[in-house]
Amino acid sequence: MSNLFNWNPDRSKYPLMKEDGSLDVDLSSQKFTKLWVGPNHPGVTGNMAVEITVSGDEIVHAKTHVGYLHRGFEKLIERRLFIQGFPTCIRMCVAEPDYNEYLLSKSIEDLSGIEIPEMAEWLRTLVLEMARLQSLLRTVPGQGGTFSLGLGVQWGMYLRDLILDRFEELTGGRIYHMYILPGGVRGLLPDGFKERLEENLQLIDEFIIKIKKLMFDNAVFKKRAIGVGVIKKEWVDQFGIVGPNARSVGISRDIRKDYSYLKYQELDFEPPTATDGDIFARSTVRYRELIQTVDLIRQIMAKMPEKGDIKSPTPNVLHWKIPKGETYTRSESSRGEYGMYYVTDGSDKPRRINLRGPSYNHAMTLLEHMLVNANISDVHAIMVSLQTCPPEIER
Amino acid sequence: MTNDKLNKNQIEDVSKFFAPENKKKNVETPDGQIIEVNPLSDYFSEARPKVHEPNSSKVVETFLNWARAESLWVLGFGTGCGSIEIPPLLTPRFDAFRFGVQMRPTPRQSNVIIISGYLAVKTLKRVIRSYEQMQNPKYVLALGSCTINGGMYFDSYNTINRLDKYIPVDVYVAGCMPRPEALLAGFMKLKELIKAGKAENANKYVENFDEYKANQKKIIKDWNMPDYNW
Amino acid sequence: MKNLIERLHIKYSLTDIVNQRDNFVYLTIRKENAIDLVTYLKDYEGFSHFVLLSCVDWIEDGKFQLSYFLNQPNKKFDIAIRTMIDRENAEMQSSHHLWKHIETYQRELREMYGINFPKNPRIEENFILEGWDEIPPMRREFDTKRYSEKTFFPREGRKTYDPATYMKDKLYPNAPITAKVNKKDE
Amino acid sequence: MEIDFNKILFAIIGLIIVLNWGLLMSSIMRKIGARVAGRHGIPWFQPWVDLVKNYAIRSQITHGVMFYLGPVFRLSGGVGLFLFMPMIFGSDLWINFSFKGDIILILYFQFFGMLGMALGAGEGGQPHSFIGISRGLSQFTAIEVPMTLAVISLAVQYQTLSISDIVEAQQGGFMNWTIITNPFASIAAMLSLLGAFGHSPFNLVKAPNEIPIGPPTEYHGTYLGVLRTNAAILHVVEAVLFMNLFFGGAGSWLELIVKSFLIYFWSVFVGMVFPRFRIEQSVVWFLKVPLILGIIAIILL
Repeated sequence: MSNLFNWNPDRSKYPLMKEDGSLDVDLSSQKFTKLWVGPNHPGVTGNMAVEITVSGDEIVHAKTHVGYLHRGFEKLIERRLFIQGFPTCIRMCVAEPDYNEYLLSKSIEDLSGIEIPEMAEWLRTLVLEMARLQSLLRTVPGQGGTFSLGLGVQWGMYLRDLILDRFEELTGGRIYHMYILPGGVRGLLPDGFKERLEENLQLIDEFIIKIKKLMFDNAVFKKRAIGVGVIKKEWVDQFGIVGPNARSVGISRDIRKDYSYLKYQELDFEPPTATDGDIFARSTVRYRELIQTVDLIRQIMAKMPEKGDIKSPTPNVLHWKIPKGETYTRSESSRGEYGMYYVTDGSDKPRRINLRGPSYNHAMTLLEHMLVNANISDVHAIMVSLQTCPPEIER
Repeated sequence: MTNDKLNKNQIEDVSKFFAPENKKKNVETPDGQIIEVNPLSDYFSEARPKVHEPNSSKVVETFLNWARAESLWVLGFGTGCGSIEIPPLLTPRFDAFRFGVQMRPTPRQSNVIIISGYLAVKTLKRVIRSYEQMQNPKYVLALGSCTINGGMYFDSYNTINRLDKYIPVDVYVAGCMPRPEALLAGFMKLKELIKAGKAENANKYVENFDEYKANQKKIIKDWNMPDYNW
Repeated sequence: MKNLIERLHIKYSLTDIVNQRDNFVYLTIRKENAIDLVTYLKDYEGFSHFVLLSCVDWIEDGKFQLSYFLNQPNKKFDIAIRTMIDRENAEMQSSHHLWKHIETYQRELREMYGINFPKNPRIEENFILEGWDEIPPMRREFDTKRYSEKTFFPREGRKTYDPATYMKDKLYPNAPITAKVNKKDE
Repeated sequence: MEIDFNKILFAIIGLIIVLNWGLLMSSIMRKIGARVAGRHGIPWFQPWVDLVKNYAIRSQITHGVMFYLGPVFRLSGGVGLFLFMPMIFGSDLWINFSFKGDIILILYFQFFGMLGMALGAGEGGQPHSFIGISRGLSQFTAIEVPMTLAVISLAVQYQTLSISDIVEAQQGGFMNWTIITNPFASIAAMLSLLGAFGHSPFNLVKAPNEIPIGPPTEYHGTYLGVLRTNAAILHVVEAVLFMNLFFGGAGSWLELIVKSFLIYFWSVFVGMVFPRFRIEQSVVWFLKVPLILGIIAIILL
């Protein structure tokens, strides 16, 4: 009886590839349809496109197209002074720009040997965690949004706006902050900031309970998410999977834990993991990460000193020359390992920077691989569950 | 304006960029005849667009303009980093639905296209296609400094500097990035323009069609589509 | 890990070793041995996570520097392998068979620097740029500002200032232009 | 045959009332949805403005003759459904062209618009359209089965094929309503109603972020205006059909408005808190739960 309703026949013959890797699909045979998901499509994450070939509802081949957001940042920063790189650099990933500022400052500090004061480290940790919080408030309910559960998105976006308000109070900017600078940060917390942030965190606590009832206890959501878009454990190294996507198959990789930076070794946390590797596992990992981030922000606010020095002295930024060298710095963004390769040549401009975004692997090779055999309805859900962010692919 | 055919040589020049299914080919019909198929001219119209004059009756036109202003359907196409401020616009804090702003997923049904920030050349091609598929009257709302003069990407090799050289722009919203309030103010300004009957840029695009096309073709090197995407 | 580096040094005759941090080493190696070393590290030393493949343009020396970043997740150790290749007819042995995502990195380098990786599938496909007919844009000799001014209709009225002279004239007309470190509270 | 001009006049007036009530109802529903999400929501007159705006689009393109006829078929399906539906029980004027055996015709008209739309949208050439069409037709077939079973069950119960007679049999207090006297058939039909209205979890025909709005992707301007006009009429008339069959009909326009609102609200309420099924999950669901209920309803009689 159960086989009667099993509508997923054996599709092991896909992908229809020839020996040299080219596609063995004859579009004129009328058995296949070519579909473009994006760039002008309400479902895709950002401005990217997936070209899929479908047979019925099954995808036989997928190809990611990027480059719609290419601005040539790496080229632009090569012709700017170190300090001029900051306004340019933060626009590389719009979802959580603070990681870009942190990496750029950290690279410059690494190469020129500047130590930053303790208070600045605490403030940087706080800002990075707040950035993660606002990003998770968008993506955790966003997974429900891919299954047309728009209610959670509406609630989440409201709370995200509150966190952005706190950012505005602290830094003056709503999306782009430019708060972290080489040598430290730009300012102390305003009066009453902690209380106001705590009020918002309490609202988020309520939201965490509500979103569990709405999404994770929902029968239809489970039906759509469990067993769909599975990442296998052996893929993690093969495809360079990092962050929550790797943690959802039980491989605990977290830069905050493994290569502890800033003040993370003084905080008490354990990166959440799951075992199944499907969409449901990834969204539960993100959900537990949301709970953990709220907890981390509370810990930071409790342990942080009230006042202190926030900026180490730096040379005049307009005539700053850094000796020849290169460095690779990394941090854990909400999508995974976020690194920057920074090369200087002794002049007043960097020779080369290269951003290593997690989506570079997730959205290209991994997505192309995962979409084969998937149902056409799940394209968007898989894309969101990998949390792809096109600007960091093409920069 | 006449429906004169476009110069076919222009299309054939760039045929190396075509996808295999769009290239000229010979096809055998079921009864054994061999016919030549040129998908670009067979499946797509090559006619030029026409100017659509407003209704001759002033009263009717005023009423219709009011309806157009109160029902702005926005194409859901996030072209740049400004698109991160579109979701807040539709959620409790800002709630643009109050002003009749709604998102539509397809260009056919939309009236407004928001160019949310910088435009890479590759995206510009898609934007032109989307813009041309929208129906008259249509409005363009350009978001961010990068659409005005290139903003902070003034020296980038892959982003355009001035949007109004490629498609006519109704309202600019300055800032990098503009806050959702500024975007709402932009919508209000657009409404004013529509109600005053000044937002006739769809016709302006048709009147200066050749000039716009020349500018577009200057930077889009692989022009593998019809000149006007019906 | 010192042990490992010494073994590698003997086996592959590294030309340069730089310790950046205690868990991060840069190794410089000749072009012919680079992929061998990467393969060895992956297969025998547990460097299973490939982080980044990047390129630096040293136009003065006429060289491209390719950097392969490998990570050993268990011992939390990183090795960056640097190798120099010629700028003229730049070509490098492809390593797409080791990790799937190297294919993408190599496609990007092909487009942005014009480095060829023979045998990499889809190497000729457009990755980011579309219909690009200039020299590859990330090469140092490509002047992006001139290209932009030539192509994209710069809007008149934009005034650009050299920040140093502008700040001197407008804000601190009396201050001398010298780089100096502001020592605090001394 | 004698033409009854009075009846035609009242049918036209009824159509106008139904159209406006349908638009108002959709506006109220969207407002309720917005309030649940914490938003203010659209102005109440937004559906009318949208309609006027759509008819006022200056340029329109076509993809062929069927592309024109698709919305026309859809509208005639909706209007046809209205014309044979008795609106107010006990009134001579508001029963339109209802006749003995009209329930068979109404089941046919439910499907008619769908087929016309399929032909029209198919000619549009947009791949998302025909994916939406194939989803829509397969889901609608799955919906029709429990719906037909429920109707057959009713026909056996009341020994009639006329909607007016079914309504008449339910008069005299809510204990006589079909929902009390034949709960299995009613529940089966109410569940299939969820699919007919196309709110989530069964909105995979239009599936906003999978296949952007499905069949009407290519429709714009006047075409879309016609489709939206039809949607407003169809929603009310389908709610009225269910009201007539299971909730004792309406004695006045006020009763009709209240009851049809509640029936429509049922589907919106479910849609608010459930994500969307995939097409095969949806078909299987319809062939499991409502079908079994419908069979039970037949067996019990």
